[in-house]
Amino acid sequence: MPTLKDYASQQTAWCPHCGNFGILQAVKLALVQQGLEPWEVVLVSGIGQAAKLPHYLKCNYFNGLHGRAVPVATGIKAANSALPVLVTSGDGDLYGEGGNHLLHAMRRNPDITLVCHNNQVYGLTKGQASPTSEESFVTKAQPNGAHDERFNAVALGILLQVPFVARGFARDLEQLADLIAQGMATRGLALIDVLQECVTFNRLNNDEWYRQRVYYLGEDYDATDRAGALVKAEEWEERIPLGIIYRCQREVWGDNLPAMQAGPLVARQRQPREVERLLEEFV
Amino acid sequence: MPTLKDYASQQTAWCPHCGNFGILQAVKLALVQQGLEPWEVVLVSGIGQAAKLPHYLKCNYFNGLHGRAVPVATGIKAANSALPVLVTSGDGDLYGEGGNHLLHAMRRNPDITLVCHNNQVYGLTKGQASPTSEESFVTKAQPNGAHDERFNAVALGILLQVPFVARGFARDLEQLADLIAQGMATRGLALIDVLQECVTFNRLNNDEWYRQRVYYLGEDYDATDRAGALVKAEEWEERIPLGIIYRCQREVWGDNLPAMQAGPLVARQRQPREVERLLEEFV
Amino acid sequence: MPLDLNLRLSGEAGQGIDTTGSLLSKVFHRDGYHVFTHQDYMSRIRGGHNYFQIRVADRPVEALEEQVDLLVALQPRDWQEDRADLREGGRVLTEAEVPEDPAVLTVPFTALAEQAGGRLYANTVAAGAALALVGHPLDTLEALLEEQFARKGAAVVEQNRLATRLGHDFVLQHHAEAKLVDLPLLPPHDKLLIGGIEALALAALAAGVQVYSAYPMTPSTGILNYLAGHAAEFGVVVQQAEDEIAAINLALGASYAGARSMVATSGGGFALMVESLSLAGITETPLVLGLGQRPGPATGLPTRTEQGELWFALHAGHGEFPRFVFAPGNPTEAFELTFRAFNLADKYQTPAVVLFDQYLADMLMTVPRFDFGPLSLDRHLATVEEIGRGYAYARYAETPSGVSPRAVPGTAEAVVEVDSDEHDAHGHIIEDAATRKAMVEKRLRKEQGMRREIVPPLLEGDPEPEVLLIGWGSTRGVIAEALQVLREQDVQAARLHCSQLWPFPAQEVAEVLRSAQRSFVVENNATGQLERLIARETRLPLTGGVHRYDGRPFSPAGIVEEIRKQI
Amino acid sequence: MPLDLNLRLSGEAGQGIDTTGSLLSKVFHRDGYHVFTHQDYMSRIRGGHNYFQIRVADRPVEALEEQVDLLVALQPRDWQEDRADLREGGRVLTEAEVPEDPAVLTVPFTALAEQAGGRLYANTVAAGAALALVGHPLDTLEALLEEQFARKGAAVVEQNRLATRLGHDFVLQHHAEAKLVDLPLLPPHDKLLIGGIEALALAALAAGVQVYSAYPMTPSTGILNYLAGHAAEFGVVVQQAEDEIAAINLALGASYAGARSMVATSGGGFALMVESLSLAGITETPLVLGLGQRPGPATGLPTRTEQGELWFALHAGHGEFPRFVFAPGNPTEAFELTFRAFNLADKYQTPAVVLFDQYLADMLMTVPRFDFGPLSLDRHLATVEEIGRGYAYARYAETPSGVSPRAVPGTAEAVVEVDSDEHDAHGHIIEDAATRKAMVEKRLRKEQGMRREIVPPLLEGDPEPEVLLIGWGSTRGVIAEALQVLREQDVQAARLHCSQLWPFPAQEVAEVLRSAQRSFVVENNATGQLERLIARETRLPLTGGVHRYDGRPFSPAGIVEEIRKQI
Ligand SMILES: Cc1ncc(C[n+]2csc(CCOP(=O)(O)OP(=O)(O)O)c2C)c(N)n1
Ligand SMILES: Cc1ncc(C[n+]2csc(CCOP(=O)(O)OP(=O)(O)O)c2C)c(N)n1
Ligand code: SF4
Ligand code: SF4
Ligand SMILES: [Mg+2]
Ligand SMILES: [Mg+2]
Repeated sequence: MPTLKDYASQQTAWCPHCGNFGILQAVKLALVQQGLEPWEVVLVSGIGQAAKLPHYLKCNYFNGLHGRAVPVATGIKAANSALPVLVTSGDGDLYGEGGNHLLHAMRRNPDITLVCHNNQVYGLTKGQASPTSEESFVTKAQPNGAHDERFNAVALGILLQVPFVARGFARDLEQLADLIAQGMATRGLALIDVLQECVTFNRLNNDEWYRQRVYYLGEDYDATDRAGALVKAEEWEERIPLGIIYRCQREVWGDNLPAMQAGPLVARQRQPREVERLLEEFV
Repeated sequence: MPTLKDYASQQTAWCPHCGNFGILQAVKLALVQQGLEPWEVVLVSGIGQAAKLPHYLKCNYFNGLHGRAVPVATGIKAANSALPVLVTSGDGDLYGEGGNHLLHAMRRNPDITLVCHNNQVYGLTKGQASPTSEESFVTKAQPNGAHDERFNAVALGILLQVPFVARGFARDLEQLADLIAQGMATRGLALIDVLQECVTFNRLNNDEWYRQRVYYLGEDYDATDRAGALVKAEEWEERIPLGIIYRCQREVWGDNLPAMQAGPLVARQRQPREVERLLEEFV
Repeated sequence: MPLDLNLRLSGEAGQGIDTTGSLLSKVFHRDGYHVFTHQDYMSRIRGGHNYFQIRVADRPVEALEEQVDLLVALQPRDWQEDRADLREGGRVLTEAEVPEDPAVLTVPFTALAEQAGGRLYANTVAAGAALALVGHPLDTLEALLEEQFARKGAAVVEQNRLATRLGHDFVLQHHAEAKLVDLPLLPPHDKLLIGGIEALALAALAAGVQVYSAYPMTPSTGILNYLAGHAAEFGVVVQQAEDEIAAINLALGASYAGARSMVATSGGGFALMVESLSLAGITETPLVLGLGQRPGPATGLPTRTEQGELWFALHAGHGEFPRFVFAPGNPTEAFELTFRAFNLADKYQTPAVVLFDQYLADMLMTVPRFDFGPLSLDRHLATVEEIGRGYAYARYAETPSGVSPRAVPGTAEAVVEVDSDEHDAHGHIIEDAATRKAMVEKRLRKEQGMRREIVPPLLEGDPEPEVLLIGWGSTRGVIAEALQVLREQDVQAARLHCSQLWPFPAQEVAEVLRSAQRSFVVENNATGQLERLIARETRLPLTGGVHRYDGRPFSPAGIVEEIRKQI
Repeated sequence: MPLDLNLRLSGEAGQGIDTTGSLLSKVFHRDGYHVFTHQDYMSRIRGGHNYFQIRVADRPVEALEEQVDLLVALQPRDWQEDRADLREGGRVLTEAEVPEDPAVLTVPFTALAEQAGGRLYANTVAAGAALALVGHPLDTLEALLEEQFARKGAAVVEQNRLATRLGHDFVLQHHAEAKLVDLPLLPPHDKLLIGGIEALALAALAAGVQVYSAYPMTPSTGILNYLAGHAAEFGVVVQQAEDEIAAINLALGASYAGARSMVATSGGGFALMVESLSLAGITETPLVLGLGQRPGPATGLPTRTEQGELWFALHAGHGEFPRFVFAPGNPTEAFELTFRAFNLADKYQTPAVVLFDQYLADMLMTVPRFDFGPLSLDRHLATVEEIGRGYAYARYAETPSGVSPRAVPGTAEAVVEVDSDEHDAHGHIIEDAATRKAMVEKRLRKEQGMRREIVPPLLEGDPEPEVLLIGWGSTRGVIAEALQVLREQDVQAARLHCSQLWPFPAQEVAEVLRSAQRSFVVENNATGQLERLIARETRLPLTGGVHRYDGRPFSPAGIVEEIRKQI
């Protein structure tokens, strides 16, 4: 059985006390919990502070372009449906630049798990508003505040019936690890929006701000009730629920594609000759 | 007062009986109803059959790239907030290629009106599935059907609190014209998703299919009730409601930008000299 | 006199002229002739004015001619539009009554179609009528109709047959004296009648493509359709993505995970893929990209042809990285070079662009049967020894060739780490100058190997020509025919066809240029793209260029005329 | 001996070395010196190893030097990293105890800072210490601290002042004998100390930019910040978009509607804008695009410098259309050429790219005050007569220059119709060959006018040089200094600086090349991009290239050494 030590890797380049450390640890815990060896899982990320995560644990990874993690992850799944694929990236990456891919992945429902490090800011580029910034968030690029309505990916996931929609908190590793493991165990798309403090550029939504608001959804909460889940998803100003907010079952992308039904594509090899019979059409 | 005749323009290149004719007529009616002269309004479109609409009436237009009508429209508004801006484009254009812009325009809430010709297919490229295609829709590119979940822009608009969200039907010109005029009269974003028959490539969602399902929302329907509107928005399989499905009030993009508060930017001219004082910072 | 007959079917979009055109082409092809066809159509689904033109010959032909011998105008309203292209002595078949024009023969297509079973058979009537006028038997056409409509039931087949016969007999009865020629059955051959798009898609299947993702865009959509049609049979994931950026990233993810992957699009879609092309470059992920050019900028003329994106293909993407750029000249080359692109992309772990255009995509041509004998699928993946165990594997290990052993994720005790940031041998993000320098050099060093595998340009004609015609991509055939004409006119001439544009065969081209008195690059663009590439790579002067940029392809006569003006 | 002192502040990200570096630079600048600074920093927010280097001279300087006279290492852990760059006789100020190294002077930055009011004043202590070691008074530093911190309250100002004095006095007390030099107050000048980014942003404001839209990306983010900071004051809509595609389309919409518009980004973001660049081309919509190069491919080294996107900028976009490509070499040129780009984009209704890079973006340089006198804002909009009434106006009317009178929507009795499809004079979609041909020619004809306005390359040095150094963009200053060195070493040498790359001044460059015995292009890239452009445009051979592609800028000494190797 793999242990946390097997996942040891490079030094991080994050600021001390950054919420990303918690997410990194939770990812490792979740992988160990699932008994996955580093070579048995693929991490995919875009660009940003969050997106550096795959560098900081030993694993297969594809650290691609800003905003493009989701289609890359889908492609990996297309090629090798047996590989668990985990996307770890930032709110700017997944919800801003990558918004179209998120929207359509929700419709498509590939079997991948998305962990969004939602620090409500663009960290790596030094503190511009992100799609999840509060309206009152003032930055050098937004001297009058970030006026666009705060984007709520959890609510969108519920609207579009993503099979697993959760909200985690980077300071609660245990719960977060559990959410990630459950997301990965879910067939189909799983979205975990993680509240993550950026100690350097987001002085508004700091740890205290989050701690004052977060609470855990109780045993009695019914995550399969879509209307109720939508209401929960929109709690924010005063209280922010943590946990699995929504669950449902839906056809998974690939199950409906003949090519993928026969197991991982990469395990199969074709020969040019097999194709020759198609020439008859052109004779 | 302008009349329909003032809007006469080129011959269309659409197929006979295409639903687009109804939308074209409704757009003209709506403009005339509002007493707008052809030079007083701007139409913006992307690429597709729907997106050719601006060519078929006399008006200012920017017929740009596939998927990019919304940011162009926003830019026009930035430059000249006094100009009414109407986007007319297809479901592939606005919801597929342009999905990210739609998502973020809904957050931003610029004062533009979007008319989506929703024929549930890519018409101009000869019949592939669009984001709004039914799962059972079989095409050359989707021989096993379009598996991705049908995209519901009306529901998304409600979730993201778009000030005016409506569904129209290309065969009911009068109602459609009225919806467009009301959308344009609304400050902020207006989305009108129009059921439009593609007689050539969509044999599934043909006129009969729509006629069997559509009905008009009654007087008693409360478009300001968001939860109720969401339920209405998701009616589809058996009955499809037409009319204004959702209304709300929200801060409009530009109202919060100092530069736009002082009226149309294009009316102002700066002189290089005014900027010279900024040099002092660098002395 | 060799036989060389040009036949044009014209009508509105939606009248089925492409179906009928393909059928007639196949009739002649099956009956032993060589066929070359091309289409001219508008960006609309119904109405307008389109045509399908078929050249029939008793020897190989590889270009269109502008003048036609027989014009079948399905749309009575606007047959005059095509009249100008009628050769002296040619004939027009139309429904319109044109008492004054001796070249025009009236055939009541619609009435006869109704007699056969309905108005929609009008084009089948026309096909029968056309065959009668060129003295060709109906048998093959009837057999093809049976093949094509069998699944629609016997009645449909029978009605189609009847329609052809009605058209045929009407001409024999009323216009027997106008017959243009007698085209007998020739000995059958085993050649293919295939278009550029199908050849490209077939090559992808032969090369074992496993993931194809795309967003529809003319003229590449045919590849999507063809592969989707065969996806279940050959185990291909064919995914229509939400946009082109998703398409290429999906393909790159799949390629990273070990699947042979491809995308195809047109200039506008390729533009959206440019950032990810650069991603393929730095991550060293193999990928084949089909780029179907059409007249730009932006939307331009979506259904027409141009060679306006050579420089774009050469330099798309930020930063410096190696790539292949191929430009097949006909369906045979489309098959061979696309296949080659897959193997070379894998071998050098780099993107390979296959440049084509609407003209190549849509042309149908009688070509020798594709030879599957020599085809082998070379994946160039790391061996077990190269991978080792204990996580020793390094995706970007330094090697003399610049090519590192490539493993795929899911390999025991190895992690495959790829990064769009600059990285070390393990794929870990770095910032130091020395590692950066070494990685730039490793990537660019791959070009040395790539250069050794350049597809040499094709040279034909007089060894020390007065006139050298140079071309690339889809103008291959038309330049070949223009060359023939020039030589028949006693001009000492030769032609040079480049089907690989990068790495560029600079030395070979320079040598040929030096041997020629005057050299002209013939290009379907306005700015002389190959001309400027030759300038950069050889520093040699050229005499001039022959350009066409109105969205239409060249004809041999057009080229000859232009050359004559310039010499 | 002219005074030329190099001072490096190094430390972790987050330690404020950029603030302190800027302050010290400003001290010398205000006190009459010429200053040139550059930064070396990692793509991280805290930790790592960064530095800020300041060159102080008593005459204009325009390049960095690799060796430093004074190294202030704020991070005791890794001052050794920089030690290698210390010049013979140089000094290190650090907190670490290094008993063995005579060059190293220990100053308890942290302890003194705590004495002044808190650890965060450590860098202010260091600034004071540094000034002591170079014999410069504290007054200007104190004045600047007051300016900078006044809004934080008197206590903060006082604590900062105290910190500088503590550092200063400590050095005078303990290391007086180690003083490097005496830098007296010089007569003050009215020059600017400004960076490339600020110069670019200022030019945009001066040119009346009304809409600026962008998505953050190093090294262009500074423009976004600068313009956002002045948006209210000058009436600019500064919009951070959801992605780069939105950014450019928003700007194009605004430009269409009559606003002066600009976007800026880096290679990866530019890649995403490529399709829309082509849209600007066919719709003839003016747009200024800032392209801040950084080492690629893909994410590459995000905070470092490279000149790897010249060819990309030249040919980005599908189809053929005219464009301007400028590449300013220093803040002054950044100001002048960006301003010019706005006027020319409007005049020729075409996109204008301003190529810069991280090095230019971040360099601070003492430059003459920008001259606003000659600046005028030329919008080149259609006159009332040209527009007419009764909807006679045609956006793409045929003209000899190719430039059509441009009206904006909202003009009475005129509609402004623009289309990404090929179109006629009115902007209506067309498909016919003749109109297409005419429109291609109209657009390309604009290049004739554009060529007449080329910014000529700058030539300096011996008239018939043995060695000609050629460069473009941000290497302007460093090549100028390398030239000086070569000439001081009695090499007959000259330099040619190109700050406009397209349309390219081919004739001028060719002439200069012909006058030189040996020519070298000095470029911050691996493949010789200007070298190849010169090859294409002049067909003349060059002797060689000097390349650096490790993400770091050239130093004059580095260039000279390389040239010496090659001659
Ligand atoms: C195409 C492109 N645009 C912009 C950037 C610059 N960029 C890098 S990271 C980033 C934002 C990161 O924000 P987020 O995803 O929230 O990650 P965080 O740093 O906050 O973890 C941006 C805009 C880029 N690398 N590529
Ligand atoms: C970047 C880009 N990708 C693809 C295309 C090709 N294309 C043109 S129209 C279209 C789809 C149109 O569908 P829709 O928006 O639904 O319009 P419709 O024709 O159905 O009215 C596509 C994919 C394009 N023009 N540009
Ligand atoms: S900038 Fe913010 S998100 Fe990035 S590492 Fe620092 S604290 Fe974390
Ligand atoms: S293809 Fe469909 S959408 Fe397009 S014009 Fe024809 S009927 Fe209308
Ligand atoms: Mg973030
Ligand atoms: Mg559609």
